[in-house]
Amino acid sequence: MSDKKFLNPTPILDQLEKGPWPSFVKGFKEYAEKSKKPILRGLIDQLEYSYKTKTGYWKGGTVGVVGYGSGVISRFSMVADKIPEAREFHTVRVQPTPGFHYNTKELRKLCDAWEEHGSGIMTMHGQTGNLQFVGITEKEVQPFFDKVNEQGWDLGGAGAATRTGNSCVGPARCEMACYDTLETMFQVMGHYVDQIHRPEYPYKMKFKFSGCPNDCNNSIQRSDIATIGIWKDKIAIDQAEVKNYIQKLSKDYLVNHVAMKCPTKAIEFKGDSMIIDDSNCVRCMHCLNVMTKALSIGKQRGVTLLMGGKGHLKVGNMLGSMVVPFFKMETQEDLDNYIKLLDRIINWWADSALDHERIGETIERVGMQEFLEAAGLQPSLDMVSHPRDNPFFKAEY
Amino acid sequence: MSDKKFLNPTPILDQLEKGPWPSFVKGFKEYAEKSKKPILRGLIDQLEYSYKTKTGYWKGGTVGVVGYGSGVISRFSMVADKIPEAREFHTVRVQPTPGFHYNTKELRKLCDAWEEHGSGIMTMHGQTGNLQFVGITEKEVQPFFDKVNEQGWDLGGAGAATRTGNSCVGPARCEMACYDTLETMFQVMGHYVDQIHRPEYPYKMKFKFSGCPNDCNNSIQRSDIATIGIWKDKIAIDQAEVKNYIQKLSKDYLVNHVAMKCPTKAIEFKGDSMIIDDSNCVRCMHCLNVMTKALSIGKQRGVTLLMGGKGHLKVGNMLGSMVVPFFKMETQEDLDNYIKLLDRIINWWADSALDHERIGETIERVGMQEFLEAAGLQPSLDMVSHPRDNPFFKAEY
Amino acid sequence: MSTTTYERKWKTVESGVRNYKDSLHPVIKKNYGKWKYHERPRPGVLKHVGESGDEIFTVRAGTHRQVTVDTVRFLCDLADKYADGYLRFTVRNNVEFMTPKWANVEPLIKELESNGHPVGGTGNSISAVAHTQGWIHCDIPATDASGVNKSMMDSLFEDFVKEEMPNRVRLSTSCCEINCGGQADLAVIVQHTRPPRINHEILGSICEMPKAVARCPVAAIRPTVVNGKASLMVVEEKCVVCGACFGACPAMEINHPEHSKLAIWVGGKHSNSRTKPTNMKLVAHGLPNNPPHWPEVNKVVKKILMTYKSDAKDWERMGEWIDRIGWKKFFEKTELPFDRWMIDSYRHARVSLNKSAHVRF
Amino acid sequence: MSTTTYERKWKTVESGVRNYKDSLHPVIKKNYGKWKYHERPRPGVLKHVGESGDEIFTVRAGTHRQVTVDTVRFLCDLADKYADGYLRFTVRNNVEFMTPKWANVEPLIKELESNGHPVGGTGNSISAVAHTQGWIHCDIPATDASGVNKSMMDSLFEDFVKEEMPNRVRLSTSCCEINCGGQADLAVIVQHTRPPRINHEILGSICEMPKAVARCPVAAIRPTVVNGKASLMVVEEKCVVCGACFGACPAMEINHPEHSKLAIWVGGKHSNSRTKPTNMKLVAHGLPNNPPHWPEVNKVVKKILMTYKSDAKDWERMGEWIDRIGWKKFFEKTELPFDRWMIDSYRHARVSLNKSAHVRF
Ligand code: SRM
Ligand code: SRM
Ligand code: SRM
Ligand code: SRM
Ligand code: SF4
Ligand code: SF4
Ligand code: SF4
Ligand code: SF4
Ligand code: SF4
Ligand code: SF4
Ligand code: SF4
Ligand code: SF4
Repeated sequence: MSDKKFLNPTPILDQLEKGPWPSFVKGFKEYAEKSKKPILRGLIDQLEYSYKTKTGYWKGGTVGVVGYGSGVISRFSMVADKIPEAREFHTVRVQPTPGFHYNTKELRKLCDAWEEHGSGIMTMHGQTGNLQFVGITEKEVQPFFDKVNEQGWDLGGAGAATRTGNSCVGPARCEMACYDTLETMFQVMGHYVDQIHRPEYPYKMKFKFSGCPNDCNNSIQRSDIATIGIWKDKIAIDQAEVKNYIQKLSKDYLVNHVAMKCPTKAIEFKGDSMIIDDSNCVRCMHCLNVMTKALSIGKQRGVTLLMGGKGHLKVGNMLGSMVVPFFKMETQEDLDNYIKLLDRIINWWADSALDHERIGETIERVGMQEFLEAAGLQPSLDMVSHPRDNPFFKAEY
Repeated sequence: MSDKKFLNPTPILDQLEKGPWPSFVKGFKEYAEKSKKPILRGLIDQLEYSYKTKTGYWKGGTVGVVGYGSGVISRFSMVADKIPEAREFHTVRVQPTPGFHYNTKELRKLCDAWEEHGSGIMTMHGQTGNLQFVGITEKEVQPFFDKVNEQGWDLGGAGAATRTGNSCVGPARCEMACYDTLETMFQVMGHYVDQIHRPEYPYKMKFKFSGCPNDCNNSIQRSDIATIGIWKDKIAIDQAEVKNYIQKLSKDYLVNHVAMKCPTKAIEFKGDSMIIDDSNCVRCMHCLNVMTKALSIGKQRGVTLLMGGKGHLKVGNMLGSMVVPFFKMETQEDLDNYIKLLDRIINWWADSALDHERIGETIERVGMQEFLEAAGLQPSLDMVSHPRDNPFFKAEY
Repeated sequence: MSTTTYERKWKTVESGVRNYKDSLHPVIKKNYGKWKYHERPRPGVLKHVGESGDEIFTVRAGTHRQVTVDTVRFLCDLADKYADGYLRFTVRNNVEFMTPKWANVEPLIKELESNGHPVGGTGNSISAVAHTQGWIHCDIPATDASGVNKSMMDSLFEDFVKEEMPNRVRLSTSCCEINCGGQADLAVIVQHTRPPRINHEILGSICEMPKAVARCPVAAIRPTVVNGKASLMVVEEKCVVCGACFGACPAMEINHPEHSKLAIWVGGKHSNSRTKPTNMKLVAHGLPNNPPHWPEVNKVVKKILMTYKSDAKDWERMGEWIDRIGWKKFFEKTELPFDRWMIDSYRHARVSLNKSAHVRF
Repeated sequence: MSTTTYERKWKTVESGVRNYKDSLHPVIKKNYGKWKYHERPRPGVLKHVGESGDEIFTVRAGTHRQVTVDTVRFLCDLADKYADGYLRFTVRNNVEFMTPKWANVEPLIKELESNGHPVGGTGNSISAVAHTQGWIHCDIPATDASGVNKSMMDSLFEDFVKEEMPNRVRLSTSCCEINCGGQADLAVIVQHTRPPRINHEILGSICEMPKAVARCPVAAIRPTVVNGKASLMVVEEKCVVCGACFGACPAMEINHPEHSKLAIWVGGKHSNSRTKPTNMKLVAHGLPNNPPHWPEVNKVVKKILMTYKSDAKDWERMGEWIDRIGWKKFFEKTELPFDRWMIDSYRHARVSLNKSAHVRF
């Protein structure tokens, strides 16, 4: 901050230094003034130019590390003639720890390596979950990778590959977690490490792991394979705590905001106690969310598997839909079996999909029936909102 | 019934003579024994044969009356070698009165003509609404038609034509009727008489008229053009009668079965009185249906136009959807304007549709936006359950 | 019957819908559009009261729809005797007599019932089945609709003459997959299971081939040459056995005495009352086409309707009841098996999938 | 930076996800999977209580997501000082510090806030915007996501640090129509209005033509020849200006400083709480792309969120609130114009139509 002269004037961007929310412009500028990295000055100049002309100036290319087909997103400036300092500005995607947990020692080491080899800008985290190191030249990519790989980190996915996984904080700090999202992500992504590094699929394949149907990981909307924790038995009720809630919030409040908002009206308040018709409960989480002290998830735990979530290209936004209502997930054996199931499903997709077709689109194209058969899954009413409303099917005869 | 010998034995059909519901077999047999019509014996023999072999034996052809391209459905027997008496067995479709109202004089005259020229079997009524005279030979068709036409009747539609209309009992005997379904059907179908008699459209075009959203005419599901009565202002409440209902049914009943079942929760019971938030009422009819004595439809009346209802070929069952939320329908001028609107819409369809494509399918293919523009209709939120959830559109720039 | 050489004397008047005004009962004419409210004094009878204070009683009775002139004349006799010479029919093929005289109601009911026309079908009853032509007249049926209808109503008779269902119940039955009977709370419809056999002998001479090809919803029909003659073939893996081609081309024989089965659909609703109209959904298929009583079908029909009757709340239509309890419970309670064919695979299949973690155990 | 000729000494270990066990706070390790309940002592702070009776307090604070190593180091300093050397990030780019000591909470908050990291984003607040790369890194953006994000959060700041919304509010913003930011209660996304201009000069050399053709959702791209060279053309009537082709072929220039606009979408929901997850819906479009403050966009964003804030009931998410009041009232209350572009015209458009006579006047 001492020598303001390192950076060129950026009157438009400067306007984003003000205001109460943390300013990326301020962050960039401060670090640039301190580090005096030309690549950073180049970035800031180009960004100012983008803000002025309302146009982006990056184009793609191919940059990578030895042996990997993905993990680096390469960018070359289209205005390098005007602003040469950020001519190259690649991003290195690094798989984060599950639940984004860090100790400061390892994180500082990452910062040091990045300061040495790159721009010093990092995205914590990308929307898919990667720890993204933004702004590096081609020649620095391999040395940077080698350093972080030695620290125990590995690159994430890009292109037609398995992508970096993402898990909610789960059992680490959440009483709703029905399975170990961290360990499951760790092992599942470990199993697919080859598919992350070498894109060989028809298109991208994303995994997200949410410990319960609150889906803090947006898995239904944003991942091809959504693994969501769930329980089979009853919600545990602590009636003494129910009483406390009645005292604190009033019975009317609980009737209007818990019972009435239960999607299947499975809840009744009788006198001072709460009755849940568990056979009618659809595990929406709402009552547990409101009455955290009185209610807890059941003991018979596992996951439900939803598939097909993704953005709108080309078929309109797709939300994942249930293909396995319940899969026990308590032991290592359960997890091994789950991975076997995923393999079966993904192999089917890899064989059946058209180019650039994500698994939800493939299932939509061939029909859920055919998919279930191919994956060896039992059809069940849990997979549908309602049975079919048209007669266009050919049953056995 | 005296001389059982006219008919051949029909052991299978005979089983349908028993049971409490009116038996068509009994009806046919009795009339056959009395009338001794060979065509009827032929029909009954063929029907017995169908029941035995679980197979139908009619095939189509072309039979009609002079000047008309539709109105007669021709049938020739495929087993005329075995059962020659019903070799020809055509059906004459006659447009009924709106609301299916008859006086016995005219109805008896129809029976007499039919007895003279045909089998004596009639369908009261076909699912589209026709008074169907079932079973006649080609040579009798014209004489029969001339006779009924002289009595004031005309043929109904078939094929790629405007079809026979259908209206609910409406203002004739229903307090819910928001417009004159009978007169409207009378005039609209009158306007399209040419299109009923001479199929010139891409495909069939059905009209149904229901006096209110109870839709006793199944217009949303079963017609291309559904004209449904509706009001714009407030539901009239007779609070004295509300009190009576509370006394008779209990307030709990009304809360649970009226207020709670109101789709938008627009109803509140306060003390002895009932409050309706009319700006939130979606005119579903439920409260009016339950509390007929206390509630009545508003005074500012008209119709809402839904389009596109039809069976599942080829696109899956289609329910009509709202294209005109409110069209005043009180005067003859209103009705004339309504017919003009229908003309505009139908002409657009006739020009734009592919072969065998009903209007709902055409709208689906070109998009509601394009249809609205072509028909000169204003887009409105009433036409949708929700705005679009995908970004695939090109607005003006 | 008339003479063989017919000389036309009448010049056609394209008169369209017949003028209906002389078909309206005078009390109706007087109170036209000015009715105030109605009540149901008993099953099968409506009482409408006009703003004028006038009352009219309606007696509703079942018919066989496929009637004869003699039946119609009998109904005319009753109308003359009890209803001032007027009668009407409903969209569900029931007949209605209207009289301003309460005293006429009971004798009329008696006479109807003793002649086999049950009085009922009003309010929360099971009204008559909307049905179709079947083997009596249509050229493409795989079963008979009048017979299915008769066997259904025989089995459900008590609930036509009483008002003990949760809400009104609408049934339909159709004799081929095209479903002219329309959707309903519960519908019994032909469901084919086997692609059409092609009668190549006659196809070329009786079918407009491009029309048949165009009719197929899944583009499964292709031109081919058989014994040197142009004909059509069906790509069997694609074919969804809908039978649409048969309507356009009778040489594409979809019907089969054994392999054309019956399916049951529930939850169709047309009224806007409370919930929006809904399409019905498949809940049973592969049921044998077993005339003249279709016992396998009627067993399932009755089971579904009686489960609904005992389980649903007042005013809940079939589909609304199922929405509340969930499809899983519906299948449990009705003891029907759910199978993969019931999962939609057609154009908008996505809409029917469970795009959530909501699940019942 | 390192030397120009780099000699590799390290042999790659395809280690996948880093082992996380040494990244967990000891109290977390001890109570792993054995938490009992949580409370929120104040906005931005969570208290989780284990079955063991152990407590852990979480302090959540906003970051700029596009941080620098210095910011990360600063956060590490705080973690060392107050949280035993551990920290984590949330899926919405907030940072979280966990400590078993309640006494650490207030000083930590103070230090965060005085260094520009607002504490909040918990419970029924507006949490940080999920956003994307924008002009900082992506090759196809029409706007900058970090800037839109900053301007949105500046304007909504009070509702990040307080818990006064009806329920938690999730926002996102994306720098092109592809929407890497995902769906949300409210999303601001680029919406193009003009078909791509084709840069025929470079197309042949930089694009794999079949890939570009295949990318179009409406098959609007066709091969053509320009100046004797193979190139591509766009059938403009078909084109729905999605920009998907630009991702595959940079010569199909979809971006435009004026004609690439911003659109606002509402009602996306991912949780299964109460209602099933839902896609968000279009409620405003054609808003100018106006850096660095996007005032026109933020005015609408604020109007919508404040209307929701004052009108919705406890626990109602944006989409649930709109479901209750109806879309008509939503547009009325937010004073937004509804236009024909908001009526769906894409593949499943039918699903969004009002297939009923339900109507509000
Ligand atoms: C970096 C990131 C945005 C961010 O700043 O966080 C991003 C950036 C890009 N996304 Fe994305 N997507 C990112 C998360 C997402 C997400 C969210 C998620 O994963 O949870 C989605 C929605 C979910 C989904 O997968 O559908 C997403 C949906 C897309 C799509 C549309 C896919 C679709 O089927 O609709 C594309 C286009 C495509 O794949 O052709 C795309 C394509 C791209 C490309 C590769 C555009 C391109 O062709 O060059 C972007 C590269 C940007 C760059 O320069 O780094 N990106 N993209 C996110 C990845 C960071 C990470 O790895 O952690
Ligand atoms: C930390 C985080 C998980 C993580 O691994 O990073 C998290 C943590 C918790 N979430 Fe979440 N959620 C987190 C992202 C999400 C997301 C995804 C997102 O924000 O992108 C969702 C889905 C949003 C959606 O539906 O679109 C999400 C939907 C919920 C819900 C359901 C809310 C609802 O009613 O619809 C709950 C339940 C509740 O509110 O009590 C919940 C509840 C919780 C609880 C209370 C769970 C617990 O018992 O500990 C956690 C404390 C939250 C708080 O802020 O009060 N969490 N939660 C995420 C914090 C994001 C942030 O910084 O703001
Ligand atoms: C006579 C008839 C109209 C006609 O022009 O023929 C008619 C007449 C009445 N209907 Fe209807 N409806 C008639 C067919 C229908 C149909 C169509 C059908 O049956 O094919 C429907 C739509 C069914 C559907 O949703 O699939 C229909 C849905 C209703 C409803 C809404 C029921 C609901 O809650 O969903 C009401 C309201 C009610 O029940 O009070 C109603 C109410 C009435 C009222 C009470 C209206 C009135 O105030 O007079 C009439 C006396 C009905 C009674 O049975 O208690 N009518 N009504 C039809 C008699 C059919 C029959 O013989 O059974
Ligand atoms: C007679 C009747 C059944 C009955 O016994 O009541 C009937 C009979 C036939 N219908 Fe129908 N439909 C009849 C009402 C309906 C209805 C109900 C309605 O109109 O309310 C529907 C459902 C609504 C609709 O229009 O979609 C209906 C949907 C069909 C369809 C399927 C249309 C679709 O798009 O899904 C076909 C097949 C076609 O059009 O290609 C069809 C075709 C036929 C044909 C013409 C089959 C054929 O190709 O030979 C039948 C002639 C039968 C005959 O021998 O008389 N019929 N048909 C009904 C007409 C009587 C009348 O005019 O009053
Ligand atoms: S998804 Fe469930 S388990 Fe995971 S953090 Fe959210 S509430 Fe907790
Ligand atoms: S978890 Fe949801 S569905 Fe189950 S009882 Fe609670 S509120 Fe109802
Ligand atoms: S549709 Fe309405 S007006 Fe017509 S008969 Fe039914 S309830 Fe009466
Ligand atoms: S008509 Fe329907 S929407 Fe209107 S107040 Fe009555 S029950 Fe509610
Ligand atoms: S359902 Fe089929 S077989 Fe029956 S009348 Fe209609 S078209 Fe003919
Ligand atoms: S039965 Fe249906 S799907 Fe099969 S070929 Fe015929 S029209 Fe096509
Ligand atoms: S939204 Fe578009 S421009 Fe922004 S990061 Fe994603 S692909 Fe790139
Ligand atoms: S912008 Fe979209 S619709 Fe238009 S040509 Fe490109 S990919 Fe096709």
